Amino acid sequence: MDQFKKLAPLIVAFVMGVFFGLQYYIPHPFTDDLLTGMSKWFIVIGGIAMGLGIVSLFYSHIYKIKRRAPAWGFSFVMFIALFTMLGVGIYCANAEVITETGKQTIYGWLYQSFMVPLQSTMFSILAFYVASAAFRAFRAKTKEATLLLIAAIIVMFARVPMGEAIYAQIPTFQVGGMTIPPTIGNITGWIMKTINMAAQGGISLGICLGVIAMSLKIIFGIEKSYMGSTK
Amino acid sequence: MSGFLKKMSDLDKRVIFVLISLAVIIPLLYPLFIEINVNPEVKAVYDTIENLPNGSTVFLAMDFDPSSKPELYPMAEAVLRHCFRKNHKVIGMTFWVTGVGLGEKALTDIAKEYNKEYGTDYLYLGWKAGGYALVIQMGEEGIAAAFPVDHYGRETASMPILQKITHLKNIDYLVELAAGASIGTWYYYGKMKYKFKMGGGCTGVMAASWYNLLKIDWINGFMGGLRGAAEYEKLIDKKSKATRGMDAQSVSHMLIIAMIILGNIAYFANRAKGNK
Amino acid sequence: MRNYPAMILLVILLFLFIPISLPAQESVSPTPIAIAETPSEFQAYDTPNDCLSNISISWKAMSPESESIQYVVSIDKSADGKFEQEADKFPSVYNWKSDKEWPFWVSGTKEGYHYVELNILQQFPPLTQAELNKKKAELQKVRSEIEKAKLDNKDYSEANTKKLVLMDDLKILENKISKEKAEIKAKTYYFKVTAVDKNNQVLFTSPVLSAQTQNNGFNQSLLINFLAMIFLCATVLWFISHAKKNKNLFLRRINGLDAVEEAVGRATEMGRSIFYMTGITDMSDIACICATVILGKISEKVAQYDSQIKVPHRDPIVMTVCQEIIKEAYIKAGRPDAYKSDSSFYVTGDQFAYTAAVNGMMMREKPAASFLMGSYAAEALLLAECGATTGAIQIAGSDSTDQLPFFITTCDYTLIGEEFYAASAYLSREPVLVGTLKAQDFGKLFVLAALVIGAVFSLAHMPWIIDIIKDFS
Amino acid sequence: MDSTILGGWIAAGLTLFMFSSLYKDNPFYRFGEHLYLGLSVGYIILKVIYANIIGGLYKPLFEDHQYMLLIPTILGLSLYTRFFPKIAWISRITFAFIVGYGSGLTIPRIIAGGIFQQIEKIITPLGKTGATWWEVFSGIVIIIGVASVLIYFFFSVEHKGIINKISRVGIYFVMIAFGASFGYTVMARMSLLIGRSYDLIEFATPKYYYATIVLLVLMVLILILYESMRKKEEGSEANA
Repeated sequence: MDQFKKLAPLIVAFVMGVFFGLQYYIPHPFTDDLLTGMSKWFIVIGGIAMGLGIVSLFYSHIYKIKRRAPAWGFSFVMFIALFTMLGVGIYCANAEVITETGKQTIYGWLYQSFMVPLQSTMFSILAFYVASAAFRAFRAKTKEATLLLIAAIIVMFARVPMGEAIYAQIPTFQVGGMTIPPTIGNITGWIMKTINMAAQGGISLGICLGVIAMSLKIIFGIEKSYMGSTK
Repeated sequence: MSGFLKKMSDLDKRVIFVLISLAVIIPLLYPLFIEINVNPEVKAVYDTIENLPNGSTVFLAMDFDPSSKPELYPMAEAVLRHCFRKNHKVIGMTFWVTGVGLGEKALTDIAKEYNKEYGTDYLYLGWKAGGYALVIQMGEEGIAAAFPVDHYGRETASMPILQKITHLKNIDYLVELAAGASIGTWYYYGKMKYKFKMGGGCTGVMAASWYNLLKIDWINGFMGGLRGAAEYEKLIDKKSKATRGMDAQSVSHMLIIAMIILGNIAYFANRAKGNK
Repeated sequence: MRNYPAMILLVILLFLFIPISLPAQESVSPTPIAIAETPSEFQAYDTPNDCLSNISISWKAMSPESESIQYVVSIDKSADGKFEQEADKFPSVYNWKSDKEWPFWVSGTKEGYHYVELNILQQFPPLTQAELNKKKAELQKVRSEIEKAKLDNKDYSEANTKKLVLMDDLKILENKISKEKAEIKAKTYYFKVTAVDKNNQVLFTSPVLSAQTQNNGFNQSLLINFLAMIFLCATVLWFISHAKKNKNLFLRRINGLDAVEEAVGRATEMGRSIFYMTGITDMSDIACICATVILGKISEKVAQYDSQIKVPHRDPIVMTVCQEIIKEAYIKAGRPDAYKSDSSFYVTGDQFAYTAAVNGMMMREKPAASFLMGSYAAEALLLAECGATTGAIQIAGSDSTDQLPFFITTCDYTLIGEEFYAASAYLSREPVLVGTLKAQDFGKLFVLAALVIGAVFSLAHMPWIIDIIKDFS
Repeated sequence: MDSTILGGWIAAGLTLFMFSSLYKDNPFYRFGEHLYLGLSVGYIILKVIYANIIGGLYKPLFEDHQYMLLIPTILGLSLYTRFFPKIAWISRITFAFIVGYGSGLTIPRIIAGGIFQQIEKIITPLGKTGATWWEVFSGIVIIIGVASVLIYFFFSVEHKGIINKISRVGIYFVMIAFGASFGYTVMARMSLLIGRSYDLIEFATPKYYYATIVLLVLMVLILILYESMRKKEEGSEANA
């Protein structure tokens, strides 16, 4: 029995891996229906697995309330918010808007008034963090860091009207149909279309090989730590 | 001076946050109106509306919602100001249920500015489920058939604006402000069949892909992101939200560049002092 | 590195001159007619790379060709039939073989050849098709009745039974129709191509062609992709067996991974926790699997140093897998009792609510080290910058190329793309895993060679060579 | 106080709560964080019930008799064997099912979509008819960049001699590219903050009864009070 316990998942992973690896090359309609069928299956598995998440969340917060851990009051806030959203949602039958009239339901109002501002505010904090990260990280300590810093400054400078206006002051002259110095838009355009594409290309080619190697390790059961206990 | 440099190199990040918020809020309240040069694709939209004979009809599809309001709402206001100044009639509509309030606010605010009359000078159809089916219906059976009642529930068939402009083929120009992929719906089910001219505006992140739409002439011009809106505001020389937004972009970018340079000067100064 | 170049050249030559035999057909000599050069090389064969009921017909274009001269392709069930059924009619300037998205080893020479595809089932539709469509319409009507009844909550049980009966009828009909289709597909059909001028005067008739549809088991256009997969599998397996024999393979330093030991040690000294994030994707994504595998290696060190690891999650299944992995790591390190089951816990599925919660935890607990592994979206900078400001040593590893610039600027060490995938082999140093790194290197060498050779051919304006690495899916 | 005014006050309050985390962790941020956590989990549970369970499982299984859906149901339920150590190994079959599917599906698509398309995208512009010398030069620069980045990532080769020089070139390409894409996205991040600032300014107008200003002042006062109270507490603890 022990042998079966260890081998069963490996066999399942191997069979699934080989089958869905070869499915790509077989034009038979059956294999395509299987793909759409499989995505439906994962909707079901994902839905059922949600219970595990809820158990873990409730366990950690109820434990905090029972233990009167510091600031346990906030776990209460979390539960109240959770059950209000859930209750109102079920009351409005998961409809944010009444389809005929286009009128907003309470659930829709709750979503628009609470979730949208919270999400867009968290998103906009990125602007602050971009500035503090730039200030702290762009130090010309090494040759590479200097290149990073110069490229960032050029692109930032070129993207805004003030940058364009300042750059336009530099006199340009024609050399054989080419204006020297080229407009700042062309410079950043060239950096993004050539240097950036080359680096992204090189990195993603490497990633592809890494992904293939990792997938093969999983299918052939060489990498099986995702299954945890081998006892 | 060296005290200042010392403090500069490991500046408390909260000072940076305060500076960034000032760099954004001040230009929004007191704009600097920094010159912006206009790109040809934005000028094309402006010229189309400018060259339409006075009193023609522009259909404004505002397919966006609060998440992309900063970039697309100023475009709606700028296009509406331009249309009302040219006494064009405007019909507004949206595919995004979450953005129906924004469209209504833009239309009523700007209409009040040019004291236009609802029903004769402008009309807001609002939102209705149906997607491309609505476009087909507006083309085949007519706008009043697709939207028997407008956003406010008033009956549309009797409205003066829809007497002459009954079907999609009668409109002179369609402006599609898109946060998603609804331009495809307006092209395949609208422009391809009823041959009206089409232009529009999109978020900054989509701007690159909309250049191909220009090449395969789905659209004759478009505004890309906040910058596109600011360029249009310059064209109708009514600098408002987008231009202030671009000022804030300029100031905040220059602030970050300045801080990086100062940080490096401080770094090198301390290092020089360090190994002296 | 000595025997690599020879092997690569051999493999590339193999690819260039693969003796792929085109499907065998007989070609017939043309009958002379007034036109300067009559159409020739008529071929009719089953359309490759599909399991539909399609027959392809191709022939060399005649000259002159113009809008006014039309080709008519007619079909018949027997060789000496009257060929009245017109399958396709088009002006002779259209329908070229070069429009077809096929590599050269499937299409043969493309320039100057006409190409037409006929669907046998459309030419001779099965009889029960009409009945099937009627039944489907009926079922749709009953379904909408049930929906309406549900809305104004009237009783719809009677309509429901009607629906189930209809569904059973549909099943029977579907079996019947698929049998009929198989019969139709199994027969051989006969084709004739005639060139007619404006007033339907026949200028030229082709000899009778015949062909039969087959289900192609393999999509030939993807041949190179298939060979590449087999080649990479063989490389990986060969290097793994090779690695078992000689253990000490050289691996260059990746400073991000050397810092793991230091980070975990620091956490123990300061008595503070370690945060580990597995990214935005779920268990079916390789980046997430790789993140959980690295978690296994790192939690072994955490167990040895008796430190404390926290893994907040967005996906319940990834959370369960990580609980299993951490428990196993503690057992392997010989400290099963120190394992705390709540070290891997669920936070929320929403991207920014997760970020707000994790940032809050980091600000309050001020972790000594934080690991950001896997794929990330916009929240990468939020998590990394907040971790940086709480003073933690940050090691990131990701394959999201558009978030790597933010990891580079905010984290102490960043594993870029492939380094992230190599991390598990590096940390465990098991010969088998190190073997796969050698395979990846070999793969890179191969990609490099393909790139350079492709560039040379492309510069020399020989585009047909690019078919080899084109994606025809 | 119709719903838009109330909506304005809520939006302004929540925005200021979340921005307060920039100052430091404080009760307002903690409140906003837990509120957002609860709302988002409630929202997800709702979607799971209506889309996954009812839409994806109950309707097709019981109304349309798609009995094949019993298999994923069993696989999903098997995850709950985690709570019974003796039979916990069954859940690993579901892990293997998902992980195997992901690995198998990826390989051919990564070869086609990743490797082949990437190489094709790099080499086709070189052969474009009528390509100007500048385009060919840029094409060659791209090939040099990609080649040197690939060589930088070699694991089993010591970085010395010619290999070291090439990988240095590779790293320079990577650094310029990362610096450029960092600078490129600053504008997009800034426009998010500009959007929030517009809303905050709008909520500070008389129409919304100066919501932003009132809430900001209140928050600052409460924080000052909270800080001094905590200091007094620490002070008394220290000498107690």
